[in-house]
Amino acid sequence: MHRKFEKIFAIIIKLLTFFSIIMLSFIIIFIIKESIPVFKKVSLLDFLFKMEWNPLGEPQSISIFPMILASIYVSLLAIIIALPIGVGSAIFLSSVLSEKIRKILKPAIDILAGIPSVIYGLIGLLVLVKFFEVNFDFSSGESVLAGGILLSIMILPYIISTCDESMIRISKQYKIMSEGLGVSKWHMIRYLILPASKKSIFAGSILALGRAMGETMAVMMVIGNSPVLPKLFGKAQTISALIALEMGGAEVDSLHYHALFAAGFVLMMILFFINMIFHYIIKNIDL
Amino acid sequence: MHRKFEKIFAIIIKLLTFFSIIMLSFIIIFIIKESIPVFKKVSLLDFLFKMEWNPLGEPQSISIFPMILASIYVSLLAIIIALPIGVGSAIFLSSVLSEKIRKILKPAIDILAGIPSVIYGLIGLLVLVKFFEVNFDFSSGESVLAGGILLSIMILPYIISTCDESMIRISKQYKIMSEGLGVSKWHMIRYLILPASKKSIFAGSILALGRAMGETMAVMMVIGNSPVLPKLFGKAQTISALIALEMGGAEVDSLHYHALFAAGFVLMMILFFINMIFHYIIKNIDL
Amino acid sequence: GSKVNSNEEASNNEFKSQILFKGSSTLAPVIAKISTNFIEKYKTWDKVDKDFPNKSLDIFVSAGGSSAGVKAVIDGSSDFGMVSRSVSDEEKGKIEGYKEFKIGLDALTISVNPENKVYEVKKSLSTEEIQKIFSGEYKYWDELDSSLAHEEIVIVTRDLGGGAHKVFQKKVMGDKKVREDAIQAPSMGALVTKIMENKNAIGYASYGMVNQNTGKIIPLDVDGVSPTKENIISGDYKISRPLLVIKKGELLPQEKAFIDFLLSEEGMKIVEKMGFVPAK
Amino acid sequence: MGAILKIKNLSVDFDNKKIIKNINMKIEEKKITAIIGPSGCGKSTFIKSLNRMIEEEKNSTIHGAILLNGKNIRDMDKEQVREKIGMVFQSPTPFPLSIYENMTYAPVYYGIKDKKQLKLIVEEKLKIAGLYEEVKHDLKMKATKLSGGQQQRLCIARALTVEPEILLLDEPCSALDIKNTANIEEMLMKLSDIYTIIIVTHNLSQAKRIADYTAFMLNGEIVEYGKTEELFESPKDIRTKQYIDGSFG
Amino acid sequence: MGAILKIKNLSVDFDNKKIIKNINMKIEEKKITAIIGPSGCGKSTFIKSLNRMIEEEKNSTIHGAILLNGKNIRDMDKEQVREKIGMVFQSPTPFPLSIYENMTYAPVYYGIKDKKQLKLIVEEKLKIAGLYEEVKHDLKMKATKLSGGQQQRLCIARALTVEPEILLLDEPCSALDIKNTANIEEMLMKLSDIYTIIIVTHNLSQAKRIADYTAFMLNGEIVEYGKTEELFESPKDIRTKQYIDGSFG
Ligand SMILES: Nc1ncnc2c1ncn2[C@@H]1O[C@H](COP(=O)(O)OP(=O)(O)OP(=O)(O)O)[C@@H](O)[C@H]1O
Ligand SMILES: Nc1ncnc2c1ncn2[C@@H]1O[C@H](COP(=O)(O)OP(=O)(O)OP(=O)(O)O)[C@@H](O)[C@H]1O
Ligand SMILES: [Mg+2]
Ligand SMILES: [Mg+2]
Ligand SMILES: O=P([O-])([O-])[O-]
Repeated sequence: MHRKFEKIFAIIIKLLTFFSIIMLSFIIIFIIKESIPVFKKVSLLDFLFKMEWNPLGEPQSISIFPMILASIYVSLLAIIIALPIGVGSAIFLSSVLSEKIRKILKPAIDILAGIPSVIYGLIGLLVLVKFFEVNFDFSSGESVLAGGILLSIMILPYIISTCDESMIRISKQYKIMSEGLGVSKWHMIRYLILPASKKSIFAGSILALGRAMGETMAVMMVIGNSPVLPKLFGKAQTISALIALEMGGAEVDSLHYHALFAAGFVLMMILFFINMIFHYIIKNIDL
Repeated sequence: MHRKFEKIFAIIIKLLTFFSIIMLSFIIIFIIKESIPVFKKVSLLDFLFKMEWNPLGEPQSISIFPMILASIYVSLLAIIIALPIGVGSAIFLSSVLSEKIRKILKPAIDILAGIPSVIYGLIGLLVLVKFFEVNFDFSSGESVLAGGILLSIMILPYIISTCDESMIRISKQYKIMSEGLGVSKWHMIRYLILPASKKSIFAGSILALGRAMGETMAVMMVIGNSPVLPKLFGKAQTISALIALEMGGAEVDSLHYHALFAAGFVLMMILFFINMIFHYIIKNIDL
Repeated sequence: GSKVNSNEEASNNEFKSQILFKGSSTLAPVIAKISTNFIEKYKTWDKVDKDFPNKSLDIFVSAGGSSAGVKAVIDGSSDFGMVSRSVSDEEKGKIEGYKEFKIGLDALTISVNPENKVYEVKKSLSTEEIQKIFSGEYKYWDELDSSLAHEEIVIVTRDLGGGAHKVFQKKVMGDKKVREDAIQAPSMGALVTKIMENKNAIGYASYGMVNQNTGKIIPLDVDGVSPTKENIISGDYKISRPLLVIKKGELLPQEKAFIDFLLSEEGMKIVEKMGFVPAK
Repeated sequence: MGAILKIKNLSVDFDNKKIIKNINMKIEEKKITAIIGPSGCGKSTFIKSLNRMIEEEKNSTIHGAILLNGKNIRDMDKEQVREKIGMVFQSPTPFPLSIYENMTYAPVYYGIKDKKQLKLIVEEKLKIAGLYEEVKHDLKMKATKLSGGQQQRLCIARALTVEPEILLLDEPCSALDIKNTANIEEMLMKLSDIYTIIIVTHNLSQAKRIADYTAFMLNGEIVEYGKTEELFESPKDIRTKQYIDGSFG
Repeated sequence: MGAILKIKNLSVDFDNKKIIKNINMKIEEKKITAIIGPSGCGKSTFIKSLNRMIEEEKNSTIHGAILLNGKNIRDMDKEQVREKIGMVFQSPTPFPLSIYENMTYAPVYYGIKDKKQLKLIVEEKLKIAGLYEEVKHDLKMKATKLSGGQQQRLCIARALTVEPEILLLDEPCSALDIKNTANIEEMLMKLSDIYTIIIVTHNLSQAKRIADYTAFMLNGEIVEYGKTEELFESPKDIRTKQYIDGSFG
């Protein structure tokens, strides 16, 4: 009987989902578990909102406020730069270019996602940072701005990929009606495709934001890694850079080690809240 | 006049696209430029297909065949693991769960994309690698399999995000017709939503593949980094791990340095070709 | 073009408020940490010394490898070079008025997991034994000593091109190659973690890491010499390398002020905290 | 025979706007019942209520009861209701699959696996809907490429594959020419030996031709409901008369 | 007056399957021309060729020429052609925007910015299509929520906002009840003072009522074309006669 097959199918889907939820929970629980010892020594508020990070000093101080700000600052900057470029490119790819050129350009853009971050970091260091130093007379080019620009390139393919596919679908569905009204392609893009792709643009941004917040190596190489309050043209240190930089040296099971996990946990929560806000906004925009 | 606005809009879109193409070309050209010096000393074929990597030895030998295989092996393994889980979860999220639970679970899954790779690497080392050592009596648990599993978790949100959004759209459009036929949700998923989402699934896989091939830190911590031919239960070294591991120590402008860029270039080309093949397949499947 | 010229002129006549360090990636975090403390302490040059003008204190540290550090000093693109190996005579010949300051020593210990009974059976390994272990001639622990378990030896190294491995290669392995399927750890922390997690692992953990993890990993003696601070400074313990800051020509007064701080007790404490053996 | 479907005090709101207003009605078994009325009066909403499709509209609220053979459909499985009460929607929307896959979509669900049997069903139902001759060589073509009328016939054929007890048709001939309309009407009259059919149509002569009973709907209310001849020849309500007399040609 | 549109040797293939076969025809200015014929015979394909919409189907190949006021439309800008030759498609597909945005979509493109003026246009065209009264309070509602007939009227109103010279209508009344059909027919007859109208219909009496000229199409060929009365009263071709006589009710 076919219904039997269907039951099996349902079970498989449920199992697969269960799998991914298990993984998700496992990772979250692991991070939380490794974070807890910190909060026996430092209050959550102190950890979040004080300024100094000196886990090896005497007295120890572990607070990551500057890194929290830096993480948010750099990632949002990256999104702000990448979003218009990404959406613009997705529009161009999906609605303007011929299928032929598209078929070459799209895989080319997708490889941007596959270039290792070290290489991005190196390019950032040799080109971007250098550029600021030479042209803007910065004493050193390592800065939030450099990090934001570099990250924006790295997240570009995520935004483009997510938007482009749904724009093609929308355009397929309504193009004929729009063209029947004698309206130009650009008008259709502006007044039909863009508003109808809102959800995809949001989904892409969220994915890209996650990528931006989690990215380590490349940012680490161009942002200067100074645990100070971030300024656009000044150095800063992101949470993920902090973790990557110090995890290698932190003694396992020391307070330092747990503090780094706690920083990871905070990063996770920030991302979660930003995503929730995004979801809330998109829900209310699209009435 | 409105047409003037339209012209401006068209110019902006073109400019934005131009921007992203410039960035793309710039990065590709940079990598190619830094790769070229290698091929004055070593033939491309030798670089690609010989076994030994010893850029500092006497005589120097720089060939990356084992790393090429390892990169492909680990990433495809990750995709093979993540694809069913990701697609299954996307189906569940989009078609089975209530909007309410979905709205909490989706942002939670999205944060998987934002956890820094060091943390993934550490979890991989402390849990996954350990697990193999304890349960399977491996002398050391670092292996292609560990890398593949870890990567599959990391790329999960990319697959889920890309599929889920389009599945919701498709389900919205055809659900009523399908329900009018008295057919169950599961039947609709299997016979309507899945076939109609093929394109999104492919797009997600490509994005995820790029992420998998480019990922460095986490893989590096669980795969052992031995430049030998990869076996499922044996150690291996991916191209991106090679680059990340040695870039810090390579003297700028040395042959070693250029060889690392050349390795990056090869990674890029592999990704490009795999993407092209994917695009070709999807084109021919979807007649 | 004119802007660069005027800048150069300015630096010739006026007070130079910036100091540039370039070179070894091992040393870079140490110098960076010390300079951060220095800057935090004084903020502006006039607080360091009344004779200096009220200018902001800028010390820049960039990593690029020891050889890049030497090169930067030769061509003058950096004020100081950071080098984590000895500087060859040929290199010294290219630097007029060569000066070198020894900040400390980086020592590698041959360490194993506490569950591995090798440290009870053989407190000390000879260079030859270490060579055989790392080159793969010994595959199982019982080949080293028959009383040990018949279990595979797991080799953990740093990346084979990196500074740490170079020292190990030069001081222990000589011409022999480390076996291909050794685990290359991406950081010293990862290397140590691996030794702590795997009972059959052996690797060269840095001196500092061993001290941070006493009891969790066990360092063995090499040729009968144990890796203690004294033995390392005296040079009896052989797997070590110097951490040097090098300079071409005379120091400017402000540069001297910073080097003094580097070599002060405060500086040395940081060197030790970062896992190295301080020079003093 | 008797009433297979009893509608009691049915009301439907969209966003608190009353669209269906307290309808009471009995549908006779194995007869054809036509629903007529001006555009936007609530015909589609009404018949969508009959197999609980209206519940899929998120902004709807439903009051009242619908009894299928005496059993409230709200107490039944949605799927079961729709297996028994099939529906052809007003806008013909084939799935983005091939013609063949559109046709086998439901039968496969109802447990038919055998390729030959499936092929027979596809052929039979397409013939009933008068589409078979036109597409017999293109069964693998995407159904979305069919002409408007062909799509409509495909959707009718697709609904027949479920073999329901009651068939709801929402303007099934709107995109069809005379010949195909005649085909479909003939088919419906044949089917009414076995099935109960409810058809929404704006074509009064169609209602006259095929329906046993006709209901006239206006602003969400059933103004008049009775035997087709009676309703057309001696309407009791002045509004029914006006609507019918508006007819012309 | 004369022929505003001359169609010369028009053929259309889909994937090398001939759908339109060598059509020659002249369309009179400021008259209503009806195209009738069985489902799937190529009516939609034919009128889609008239404003080059058919070129958007990727698997189509087109031969022959279409002259608009003596000028080959292939030598004109696509957009310009469609500005002059407006079209209402067979399946009414509102954009997934609000009713208001659907209506202002084209006017905004043609340079109208003033809010008041836009509102006037929306109101006027919706009134012509007989939809205004029903939706005047819900102009911000998503157009996809309208009933089938309402969507069709919206699409007609939307096409009118372009103010074309020629209006192509593909079964514009298929989802409409008598009253609204009458409204639309009345409107079309009024509009034919200013516009040239080509209408595809499967409703023969509708063709009789409103069309000045009628063309009967079969298997991609124009079998007969002439004054409406002549075609219906004394068809020259036996197939035309058969088709018309197939009529009933
Ligand atoms: N894109 C396409 N690819 C392949 N075949 C097509 C395509 N579009 C239409 N056809 C076929 O061409 C024929 C004519 O289609 P057309 O839509 O012109 O018919 P029509 O006369 O408008 O029919 P109806 O009255 O049902 O709308 C049909 O057999 C249809 O299946
Ligand atoms: N989901 C919805 N949300 C809000 N209003 C709706 C919705 N669906 C339908 N309506 C409104 O309800 C009324 C009745 O719609 P319905 O589709 O039942 O009409 P109908 O009688 O089928 O008309 P037609 O003959 O044009 O198809 C219309 O005014 C319509 O705009
Ligand atoms: Mg309706
Ligand atoms: Mg048609
Ligand atoms: O950068 P190194 O310390 O490895 O020379």
